[in-house]
Amino acid sequence: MSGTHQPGQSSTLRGPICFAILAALLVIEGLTSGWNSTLGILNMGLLSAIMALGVNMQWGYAGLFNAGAMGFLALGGLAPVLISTAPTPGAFRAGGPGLITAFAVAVIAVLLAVQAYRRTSGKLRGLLVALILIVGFFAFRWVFDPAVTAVEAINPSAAGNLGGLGWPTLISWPVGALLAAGAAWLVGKTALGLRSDYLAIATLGIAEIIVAVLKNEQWLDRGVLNVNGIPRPWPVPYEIDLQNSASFVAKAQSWGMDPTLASTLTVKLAFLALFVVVILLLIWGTELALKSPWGRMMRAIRDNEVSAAAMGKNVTRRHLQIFVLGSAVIGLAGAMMISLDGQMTPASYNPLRYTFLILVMVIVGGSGSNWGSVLGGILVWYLWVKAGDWGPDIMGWAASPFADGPLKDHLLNSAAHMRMLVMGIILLVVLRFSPRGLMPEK
Amino acid sequence: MIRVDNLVKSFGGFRAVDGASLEIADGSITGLIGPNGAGKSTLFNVIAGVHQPTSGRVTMDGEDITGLKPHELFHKGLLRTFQVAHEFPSLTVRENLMMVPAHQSGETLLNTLIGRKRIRDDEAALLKQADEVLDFLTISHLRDEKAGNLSGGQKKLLELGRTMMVEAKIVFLDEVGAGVNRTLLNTIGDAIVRLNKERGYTFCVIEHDMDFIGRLCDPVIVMAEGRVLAEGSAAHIMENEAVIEAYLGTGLKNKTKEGAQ
Amino acid sequence: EDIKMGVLLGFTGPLESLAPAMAQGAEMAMKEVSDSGKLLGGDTVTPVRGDSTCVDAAAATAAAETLVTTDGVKGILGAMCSGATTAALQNVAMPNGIVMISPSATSPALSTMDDDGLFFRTAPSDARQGEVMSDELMEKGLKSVAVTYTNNDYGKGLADSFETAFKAAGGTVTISTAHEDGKGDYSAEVGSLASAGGDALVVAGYVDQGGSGVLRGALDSGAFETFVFPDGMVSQTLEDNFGSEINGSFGQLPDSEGQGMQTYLSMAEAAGYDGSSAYSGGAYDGAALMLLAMQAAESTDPSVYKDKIMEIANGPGEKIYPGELAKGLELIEAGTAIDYEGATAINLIGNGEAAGTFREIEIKDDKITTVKYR
Amino acid sequence: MDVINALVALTNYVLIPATAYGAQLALGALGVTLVYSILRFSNFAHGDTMAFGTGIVILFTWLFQSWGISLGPLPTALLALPFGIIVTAALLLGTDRVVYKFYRKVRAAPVILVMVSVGVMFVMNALTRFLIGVDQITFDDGERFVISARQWRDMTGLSEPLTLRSTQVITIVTALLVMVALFWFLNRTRTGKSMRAFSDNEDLALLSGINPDRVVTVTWIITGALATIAGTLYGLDKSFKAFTYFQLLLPIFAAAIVGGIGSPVGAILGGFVISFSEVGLTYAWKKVATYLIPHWEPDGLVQLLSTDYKFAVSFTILILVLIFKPTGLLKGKIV
Amino acid sequence: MSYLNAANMTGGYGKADILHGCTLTVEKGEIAVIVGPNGAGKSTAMKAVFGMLPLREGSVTLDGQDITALSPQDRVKMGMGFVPQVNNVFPTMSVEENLEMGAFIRNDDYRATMAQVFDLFPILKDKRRQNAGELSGGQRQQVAVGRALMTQPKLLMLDEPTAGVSPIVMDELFDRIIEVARSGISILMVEQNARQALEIADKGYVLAQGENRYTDTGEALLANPEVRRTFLGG
Ligand SMILES: Nc1ncnc2c1ncn2[C@@H]1O[C@H](COP(=O)(O)OP(=O)(O)OP(=O)(O)O)[C@@H](O)[C@H]1O
Ligand SMILES: Nc1ncnc2c1ncn2[C@@H]1O[C@H](COP(=O)(O)OP(=O)(O)OP(=O)(O)O)[C@@H](O)[C@H]1O
Ligand SMILES: [Mg+2]
Ligand SMILES: [Mg+2]
Repeated sequence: MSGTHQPGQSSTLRGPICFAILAALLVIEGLTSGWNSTLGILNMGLLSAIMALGVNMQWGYAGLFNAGAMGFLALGGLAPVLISTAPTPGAFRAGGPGLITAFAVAVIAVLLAVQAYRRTSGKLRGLLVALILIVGFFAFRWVFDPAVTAVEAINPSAAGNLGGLGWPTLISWPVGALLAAGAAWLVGKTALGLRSDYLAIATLGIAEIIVAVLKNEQWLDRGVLNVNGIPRPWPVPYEIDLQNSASFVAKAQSWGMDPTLASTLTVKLAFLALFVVVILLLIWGTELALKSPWGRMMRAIRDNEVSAAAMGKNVTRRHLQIFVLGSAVIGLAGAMMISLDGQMTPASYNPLRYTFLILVMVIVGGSGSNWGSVLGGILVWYLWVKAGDWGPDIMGWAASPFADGPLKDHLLNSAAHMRMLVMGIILLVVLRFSPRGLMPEK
Repeated sequence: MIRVDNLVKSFGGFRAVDGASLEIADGSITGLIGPNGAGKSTLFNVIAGVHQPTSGRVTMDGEDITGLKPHELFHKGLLRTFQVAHEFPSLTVRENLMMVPAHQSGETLLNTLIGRKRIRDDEAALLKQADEVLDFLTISHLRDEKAGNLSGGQKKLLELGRTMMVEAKIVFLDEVGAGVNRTLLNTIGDAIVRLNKERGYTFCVIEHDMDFIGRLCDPVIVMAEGRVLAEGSAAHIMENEAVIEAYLGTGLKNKTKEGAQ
Repeated sequence: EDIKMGVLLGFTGPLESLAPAMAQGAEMAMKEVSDSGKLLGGDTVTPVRGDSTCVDAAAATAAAETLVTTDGVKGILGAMCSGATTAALQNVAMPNGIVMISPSATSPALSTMDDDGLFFRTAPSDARQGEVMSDELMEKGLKSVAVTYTNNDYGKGLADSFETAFKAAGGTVTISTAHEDGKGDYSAEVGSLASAGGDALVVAGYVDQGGSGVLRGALDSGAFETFVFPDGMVSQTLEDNFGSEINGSFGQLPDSEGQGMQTYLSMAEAAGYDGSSAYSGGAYDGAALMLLAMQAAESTDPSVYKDKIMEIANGPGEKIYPGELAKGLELIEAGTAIDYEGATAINLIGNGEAAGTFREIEIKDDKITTVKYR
Repeated sequence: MDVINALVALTNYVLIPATAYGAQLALGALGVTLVYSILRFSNFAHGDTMAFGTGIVILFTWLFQSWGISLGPLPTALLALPFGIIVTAALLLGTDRVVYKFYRKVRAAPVILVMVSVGVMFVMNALTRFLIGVDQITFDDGERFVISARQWRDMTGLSEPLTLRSTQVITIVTALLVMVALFWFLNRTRTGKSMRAFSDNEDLALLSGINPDRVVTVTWIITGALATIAGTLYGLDKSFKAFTYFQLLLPIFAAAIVGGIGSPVGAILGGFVISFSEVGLTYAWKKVATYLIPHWEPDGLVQLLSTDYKFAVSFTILILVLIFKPTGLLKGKIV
Repeated sequence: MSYLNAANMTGGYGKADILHGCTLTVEKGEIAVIVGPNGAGKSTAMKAVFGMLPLREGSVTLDGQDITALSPQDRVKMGMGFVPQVNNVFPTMSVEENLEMGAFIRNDDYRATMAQVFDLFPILKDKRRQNAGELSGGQRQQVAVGRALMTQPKLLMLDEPTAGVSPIVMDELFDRIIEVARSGISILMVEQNARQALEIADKGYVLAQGENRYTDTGEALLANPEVRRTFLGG
């Protein structure tokens, strides 16, 4: 990424202009298809922006290619399920102790293995470590499986999982960040030694694993059966309540607004407010860090690890630090997204959408630049959504010259794939005419 | 004092360093010369923790530093420059210098949020120091140029400059001279001498320019095929048959070139 | 007035190949009503498609959002998979008070979810199908089976309910393992299934997805001879691709006796698509139900016509079959009660889901043949 | 007898499938590896290139079938293959002119190119679906089996079936041939060497009079060929479905990197490591155990991990390999 | 009209010009040496001559033919060979393959030339199978020069060929360069080992801030005290 001489040098005006255009797009959206859809897009866009911020910290600041955003996102999403949903009666009594012991066993086994690896050497080492791990594994399964069966037996069609603590949703957000950070720490410890593109594949794999766990561990989050009705964070109200509250209806009408519409807008605006606060905090922090010697050191490491090390910088530690921080931010976004959707559907995490699209956002925005990520996040999400709508129109227009018949039908039926096409073309165009992103790093 | 006891470093089957033993006395400017491929850079890289030695040990003031990580060695005051310049291309020349000192207050994330004032002061000090170094190296006009755009020799200077940003015990210079204009090389030579005298830096210098070696270095260690071939004062090395035969040579055979006209 | 109706299906993603036939079904119903010119005195109906992608809750929400807010649809036919459906329902339909009828969301969880009476489905809950399947096996005297299910709420839900029912009936499930759709290679799954063994293999998957993959693997490696096919597997494709190899295997799908389906199939054929593709008929019925309910409620306001849907679907009254929507509209206008049967002999129970009559099928000399209905 | 049965079971459910699957991954990995080492970026569009190529092959297959042309016992698709390759290569070359060329000119960083390839992936993804839709297509019309379960039972009288599909054989053979050819091409021929030179040091390649455009062209043509072959064989063996090819991308990359990216042999090796770890580690040993240990019917499945985690398994393997042998099993090229 | 004539080249890498009307000429079979402080623009000038840098003004003619517009490859085909100052080898290709690449544009049998290169740089013969990236600095430099020699150019351009090579190899190299020149090949090289270089030079250029400061015969420049002090390190 360094040393590339490319067109599109950043002018100071560039950023503001881009944001102005974005705003204009959203306003047009509001006027043509209603503010609900604008706000809907904007909210998800802001979440995407937060994810992009996280990825940008890793790629933009430190040149760590994390292709596992999806995983940390999903993990963060686990927090609202475990923190803010209602507990499943009896579940913990049934399986809790078993599960805890099981994980204790697992941890002990791993620690033992590590010790064995440190202490011994040669053939013995391999055997010993393998032995410990295998024995540990079976011990784990032996305690784990019955506990799981016990939990999953409880009211399977509606619950069958441990359930949550019933705490306020806002608490679950930082917890989501912590979960992701924890995982990132483990991953980093093992995989950060690797070269950047290998790290990418490794993280890609980790993400798959995390999602696989979320999909298959019913006791944890009901797996593919999904968790629904996850409570909203304070102070976001529910539309129905608003619609049923006389005072609100009165106020709405006094503004000459249909109560239903008013209620939906209010809810979205409430979310919006929360998200904006979070984003501003994040950017404030990161900007300070970037402008400080810390940022300088990070760029140095990104430029040339060998000589950064020779200049006394502990490269691996720094990488771990930024990797964990970035993942935490992604996890935070994950938790926020779940409490926006109100449900956890592990099957919905797919790399195209939650890893590549996010990377696209970072690149389009301009890697290394925080405001760039925000811009990229909202803009790309907007396009992703709109591409879905425009697709059929474009296709219809494209197919119009053809006579009715199988060909035309075929084309019209494949209209939905226009989203991919449009998305791809847009991405290519941006990359083509501003390869360092819309708001390049200074 | 750095002490190397029959160090071996092999790549696959090939022994780049093959049982070399040598000492670098405190306060000395030790020259390290030898044919291409003698194993000098590899020796450096092993001492500086870039490569793990196959066998043998390295001690610094009696303390075993074999296989320490580069950044750990840095904190022990052991610095090195690279044969092919390793600048930070996307940082400006000035930043390249300012990032060097260790334990900068601004390098801990927490401080960037709270200890702002302190950072500002430290930065000011660093800036001043960096600019002095740049003046010293006669490249102040490039202070805001991206280091990636420097010329070959300018990058070398920058490398040396970085070692001047901290209190180093010993500095390993891998071919400072290569590609550096001779006039400038003399300035660098003076700089090295000054750092050696005033700040008491110990230097170990790999160089192929014998004038330079002759002017600066005592003692001079000659390596060949991974081992120490000879050691002693520059003058006395230059007489050494083996050294002449393996390294110095006897000058151009056909200096004048009538043939061409 | 021109009434807009949303058709929110997974046009892209793992179920992309089921969506078109369903959409065409729904749109055929709307066209029929539109052309009749009898709805609320000559209102026309225009379908608007939305892509719920089946797996991406956020995208589904966004799509539904656009349908409701931008296009101002009066009802939504969809969504496709239970996950996307739940998302659209809770995040869009309920807040905006829009009626949703899903032809294909079969997760048992949807039965108990409170929905302000806005959500219906023309597909039965998988809980029911599980029992039916178990009964069939018992009658055939197959006491031990292996189960493979597509790893989503449909597959898992079905597999679980089947396992419960089957165990209760005294059968044993040697293994119940998931397969990811769209992977292509199922050697590992087949290996495990074969190793676990059993008299038959229950393939609770999708025919143009992992389902076929596992089936193909199991057949080729000679791991199983007899297979049991739930709704996701029973379709023309199955017959075309496997016909001769799976003679003697059997299965069932939510479907109903009588002319309803036949008429619908021929109508679909005329319109140039495969009506027997899973849930296609259900889609037609879902769309028809909403429109007939509007007629009955004399209003296009969801909060009003939602209450009519059950009575239209369950009668009592004159039975209405596919292609007779015009007649249905007339009767309602004339104040005669109707009982919409549609393609799938609709009869809604609980809080608005198909009771589910099931067509039990068997593969005889390379063809899917109906054994009986239950 | 039981021992033999055990072996047969193992062969039938682990060895044969894993080998075929491995070969398919390997062929994909070869393409990825080639682009990575010559053009210096991870080409995320490769999966969809495979899908596109296969789509074309299928169209030609149908054409030939409509003409009544066939290859007897072999699938007609093999006949259509060359045409598929031509079209795909053409598409890739077109893409290069319109898209990639520019980024080479401006010396864009590899990650930019990765992003670009993601863009291309989106587009091809759509193209393929426009072209041939989203449905599952079976286009293998050749002789299905070399040995079918029934034949085997009649032949040996063993209770355990063993089958060998012709597509499996074709796949494995082709994979090996292609691998050898590619290896020879890159290391022995002048063009091949010039390609490696180009990937090593573009400027210097210029200074040596190597024509970059030619190198790039050849690279894309080969890539197109590899993608089409890989995709077609995969489609023949399983069945064609546009969506599956994107899913393949991950194991393919895993294979390429485990083997040591940039090395053709590595790609092959990696392919097999991944496939065997996927099938082997999640295999339920119940049956084998029952055969081997007399009068013991294990109540469990004797399965290390449920197949839900087969991807987890293959990726864990990947990570382990990378940690203990960072450049892959065979020393790959670091670009 | 001299064989190579690069007249008042002006240009840079974008923002500011690096070269300000710099002129370089080389006769057939002549050795021309460019010396000058770091950052003077020597490498830039070389790149400009080889067409790797857009010129705002000035022209380059080879053998009377205007090649200002030609691409580097075409210049190679016209018989120009160039050894850059940095990354001048193919790191993951063996030494032998590096040399083969040098002979890429040749269709005749180049084994003889390779043999010559090997006896010029014996160490390379031993390391022929090793990847160039694993060579020592000096060894790499030798590979680079060897590569250029393999093209058998009519004009050979070397950017600091002796940087980092041991004295003995340097002498060998210069000897060889003289021989090459005798065989009628023109040499244009940048050198920081200025004194040795100027000794064998027919013509010497002193470049500073992208301008020709002094131009004279090698001996004359060596004799010039001013030049010695400011550019050759006394
Ligand atoms: N990574 C490596 N793999 C294999 N061989 C290597 C590697 N690095 C160096 N060598 C070999 O080790 C020997 C010593 O290399 P080294 O760079 O130490 O030489 P040197 O003394 O620094 O020579 P120079 O003066 O040219 O820099 C050389 O022959 C080189 O080929
Ligand atoms: N890629 C580049 N982009 C921008 N400026 C550059 C670039 N390369 C070199 N420069 C600038 O051009 C000037 C001349 O560089 P050049 O490499 O020609 O110097 P030189 O004479 O070769 O010095 P040396 O003897 O150290 O190699 C230097 O000031 C350098 O900063
Ligand atoms: Mg060296
Ligand atoms: Mg230079």
